[in-house]
Amino acid sequence: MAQTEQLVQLLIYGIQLGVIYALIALGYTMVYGIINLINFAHGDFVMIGAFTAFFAVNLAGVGFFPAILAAMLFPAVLSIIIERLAYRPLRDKPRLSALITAIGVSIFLENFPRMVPFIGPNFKRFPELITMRHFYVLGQASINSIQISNIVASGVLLALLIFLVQYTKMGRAMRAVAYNKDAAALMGINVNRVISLTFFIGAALAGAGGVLYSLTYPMIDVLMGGWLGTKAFIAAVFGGIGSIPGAVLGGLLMGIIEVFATAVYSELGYGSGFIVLIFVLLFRPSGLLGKAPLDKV
Amino acid sequence: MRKFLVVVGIIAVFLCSGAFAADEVRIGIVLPISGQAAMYGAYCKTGIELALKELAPDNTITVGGKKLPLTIIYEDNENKPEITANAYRKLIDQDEVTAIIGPESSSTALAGAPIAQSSGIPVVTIFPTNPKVTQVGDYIFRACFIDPFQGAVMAKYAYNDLKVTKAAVLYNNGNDFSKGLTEFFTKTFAELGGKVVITEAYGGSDIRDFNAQFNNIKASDAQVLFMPNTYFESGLQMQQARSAGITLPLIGGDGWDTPDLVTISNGSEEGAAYSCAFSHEATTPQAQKFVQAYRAAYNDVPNSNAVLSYESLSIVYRAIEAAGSLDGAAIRDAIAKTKLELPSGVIEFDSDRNPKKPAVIVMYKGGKTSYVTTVNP
Amino acid sequence: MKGIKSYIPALGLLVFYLVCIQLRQAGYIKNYWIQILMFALINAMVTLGLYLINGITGQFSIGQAGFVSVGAYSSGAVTTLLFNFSSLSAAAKPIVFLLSIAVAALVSGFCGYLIGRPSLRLKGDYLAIVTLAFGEILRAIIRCIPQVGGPRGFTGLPRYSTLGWIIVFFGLTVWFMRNYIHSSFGRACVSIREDELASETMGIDTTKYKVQAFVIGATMAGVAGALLAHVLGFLHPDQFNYARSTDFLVYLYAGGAGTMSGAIVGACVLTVLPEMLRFLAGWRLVIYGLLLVLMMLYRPTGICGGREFPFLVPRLKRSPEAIGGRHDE
Amino acid sequence: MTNNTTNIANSVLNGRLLEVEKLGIRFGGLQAVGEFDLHLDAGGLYGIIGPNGAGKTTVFNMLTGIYRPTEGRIVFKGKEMVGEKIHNFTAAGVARTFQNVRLFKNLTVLENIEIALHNGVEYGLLSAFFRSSAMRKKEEEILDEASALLKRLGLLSYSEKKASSLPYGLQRRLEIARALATSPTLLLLDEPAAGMNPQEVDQLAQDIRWIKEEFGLTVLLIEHHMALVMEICDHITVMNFGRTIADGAPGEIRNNRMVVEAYLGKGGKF
Repeated sequence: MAQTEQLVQLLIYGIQLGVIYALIALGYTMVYGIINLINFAHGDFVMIGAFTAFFAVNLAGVGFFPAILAAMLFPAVLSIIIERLAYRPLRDKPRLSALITAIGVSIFLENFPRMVPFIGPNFKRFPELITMRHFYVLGQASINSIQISNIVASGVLLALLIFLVQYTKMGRAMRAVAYNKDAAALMGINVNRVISLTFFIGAALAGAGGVLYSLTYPMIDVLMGGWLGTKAFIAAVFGGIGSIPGAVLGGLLMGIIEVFATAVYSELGYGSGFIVLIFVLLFRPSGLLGKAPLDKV
Repeated sequence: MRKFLVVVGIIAVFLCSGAFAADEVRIGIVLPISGQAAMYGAYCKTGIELALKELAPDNTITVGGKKLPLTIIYEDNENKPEITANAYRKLIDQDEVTAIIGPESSSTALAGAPIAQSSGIPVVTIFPTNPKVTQVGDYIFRACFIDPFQGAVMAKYAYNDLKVTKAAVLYNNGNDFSKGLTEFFTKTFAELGGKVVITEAYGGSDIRDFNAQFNNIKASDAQVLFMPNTYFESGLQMQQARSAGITLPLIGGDGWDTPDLVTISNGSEEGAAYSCAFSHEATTPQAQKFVQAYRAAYNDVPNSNAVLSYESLSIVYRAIEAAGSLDGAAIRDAIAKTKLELPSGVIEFDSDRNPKKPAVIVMYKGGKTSYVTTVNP
Repeated sequence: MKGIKSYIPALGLLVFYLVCIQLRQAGYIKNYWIQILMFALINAMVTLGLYLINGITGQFSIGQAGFVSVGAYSSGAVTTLLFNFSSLSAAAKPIVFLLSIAVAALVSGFCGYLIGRPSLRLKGDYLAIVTLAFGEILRAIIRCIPQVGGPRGFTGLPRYSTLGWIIVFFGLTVWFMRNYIHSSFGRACVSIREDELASETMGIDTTKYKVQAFVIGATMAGVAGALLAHVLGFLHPDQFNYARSTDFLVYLYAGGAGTMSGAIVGACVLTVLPEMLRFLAGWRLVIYGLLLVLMMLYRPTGICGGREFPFLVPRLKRSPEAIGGRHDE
Repeated sequence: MTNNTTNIANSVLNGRLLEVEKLGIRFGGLQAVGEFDLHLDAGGLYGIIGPNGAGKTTVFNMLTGIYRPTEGRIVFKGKEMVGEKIHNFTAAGVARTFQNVRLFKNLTVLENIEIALHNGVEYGLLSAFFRSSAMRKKEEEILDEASALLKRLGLLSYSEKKASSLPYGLQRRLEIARALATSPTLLLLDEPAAGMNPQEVDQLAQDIRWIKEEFGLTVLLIEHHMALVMEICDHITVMNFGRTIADGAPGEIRNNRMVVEAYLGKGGKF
């Protein structure tokens, strides 16, 4: 392959990975933006989403759209319950108590399904929901149907999210709560509802991310969310945590950098992503699109 | 203060709970029951249970003419070195086991083995392929083959049978097994006159995207691709390699030896060959008996973990009987003298406490493995 | 009288050690529990280091396992690669062992500086991510060093750390930590946590103290790592991954991030707890996760709830002239 | 930090304590403060007034190193200070309070003061680790010094209380005490009377005068409360839209038409 074809091919691979990071990073960023909590259990909703789709397809025989819908709904509802039981009582407590609770929730979510007989610790193959086809874009560089569906699905979800946040009443309420919870409450906004909704949306995006991830890398297991979640969290911070465009940009760049770094030197491939991250943060301490916190004197 | 006393009381109860009847044989099994390697633990458990059912259906063992009750104690090590050290300590000090079987990987075996060695408790580790494990001391044995042997086996297979001289390697540089096989494959392949033209790595089992690596491998002039990785990593890798347009023959190690690989690779494993200790097509009566019993019990084909665990327990059980006492040194010597007909052949240990057994090379054909050849050490 | 009083904690530790040893000799305590105690104290040391960075100085580091790995590997390199430990004379062993700990302290302290110095512009979660990334980079680098075994693990380390060594270093860590916190430097760190700008306007060079906290915290983790290396006799890079860092974070906040007692008790309880839950087999981590959530819900300030053991607070006497009776003006 | 030493330090200086010339700062494209001049003599009591958003606090932030001015110079005790770090301003003798009290809220009153005494600490890190006798002696001195200061400001009986538990007025007083603990020669007070009732303001006026004399300070304050400023300041600078619109003695300011307009619009009257 010629040089440019190679580059284009790597770029496609990078974007394929990046859009998934971006979807999961969005959930982190939204929850963080609203209640300043790093939801360590967020990655596990990716796993739950993937398993939901897995069972929906294998047991009910549904297709791509119902599967992804189920995979968004179930984790979303579950996350509202978890928020209600585990995070809400701690909202006025030190921020880090909620963080430790989130770690506990994550340990639980990763280990409980392992003990459920029909899930278990084993890897499972994710069903093929989209027929694999290759389209040549430039010489031998190709893009396949799964990559296209990832990009399209992420794009649609992102557009929906932006519409929801920017142009609906609920979105306005969310932005108000993110800006100042107490003032928003005084304005008659039901803060609890807004927070629940944020968790709902975040987990739904994670569930969708889980489906897309599992379509691309068709293998699922109960621990798949851990490291993926961490990567997405890093992507969110990289882009500027709390910022929706930041999460998208951060996720995409993470994916692309990772793929290119691996192509250049695979022994340190995944470490090099971190090195780039550190350098970016040193020059832009609030991430790529994050706003520097104004210390009002 | 009252709370404090309660806590102290609870701890005291735990501390004192180690008292056991003396005329009982206890064997400790250390496996990853939770954590990332839990599925291996589950497979190992099937092998242990099957062996137990055959050897001691009434849960007894005859030692020196006396029939003693046998207790199997499972301990979880989460596939972590520190937890393995704790599990070993618990089994040795609190449960006062006679022998230990497991763990399943090199990095955990290396943390546990020194404890058993210094306590004089014989150990048969299940699947640690790093040569250093049994070098810890004379109480430490293993049921599997070591990296240098298996790496060499695959290098010879590639050079002599596939008749290729240029190889590519994709390995997990976070995994000791993968790294070990890569090292010895590269070495032997070069000694034979071939050359590893490209070595690509990835940083751990969490990685699921190998496209960048395959992009480089595709651009190289390799004639065979060696992927000495775990079955789930390789299952994905086979798919991605084929999807990226790589048509090279694929070869691997016994990490591939489980029927689960096919469920993940989904057809892309066709023609891929690997080395392992045991082919379920093997015609020896022991092997056939084992495969049938396994199928009857679990409705599945046994994988390497199950076979090796089955053999580990058999070796230990027979050695305790042969030693005729519960003395650690006597059992150790009995294990060293093992000569047993087991599913993967007649098992004997060499002076480094590694089993002397041949490797078989099998190939995936139509979703099933089929026997290709046997390579002797 | 006052002189004797200040030695009570050290004496208590000595008595504790002797009791443990006696009980073990008499067979009441198994080596198993001694080993868990050793791990608990080592974890407590690491958590104390994290306490200085997160609890006292108010920074947010989540890469503590990285510093532990640096200490563990560098001390292992000294005893195993530089000296052939097992061939040393009995008199030389403790010297080489101490040397290896000193090297571990220096190297990990330097790593603390390396990560602390440039990243102090970063606040909160951005700093957290950099520390996390740093730990992962260290892990990736260790994998590429064949001398220490790379991904196959570092084998053959002498198992030289005993409960005695660990208690000595634990005692020293606690003592140094207590003294540091209750000095002008410690107060400077606390003021950074409370209000960085106000602290700066009080004439405190906040950058300096943040770096100092990082270096001291990393050094403690490094020393603990050196001890750990010589308990296990084996090291693997994945022992020190991001999940391990999270463990230390959990120890700290579950114990109560506000006090040293919290850090120590949190590390000890949560090291012992999973071992006590062994009878649950596969359900162990499920229950552990639940317990963690319940504990934070019903005791969000941690196990110690912000209380400090009295001997961890040094007392000073106010001279009577300064106070001059209780009346103001 | 006793009375005598600070008095001596000031008397040595004879002349201008602080010279600020053509000070200005831009945030992005916005000129927040420009062409700002200020000359303070040792021992004086100065005030800056101006409507909200006039740039008063911005000036304070530049005078304490929090903001770095984009133009102009700050010479304190003959030394150019622009570009110095905040703590170096403090070390040079500039102390301040904040408009919205910034105490170390979760710490005790005593600890708040002890932290501010940081620069007087001479022992090293090793002494701290080993809690050497020299270190303990110094710590006892710090404790005494802090207690003495609290006593002088009438806060001693609160010394073990959490700072946030103090009533608002006392929190303000504690913030001043904390600033004094850094041994300043120049004390900047940012709206010290904010949120106080008339009696409290009267008390504050007395306090400020007393502190200035007692500690031998130069005081510069920002205030909205016109009566207070007019009552206690020797010299007043009036700002609006980031510029100086007038300065002089209180009497001159009171009659300055521009000042009246800035505050009350045209036709207004104090």
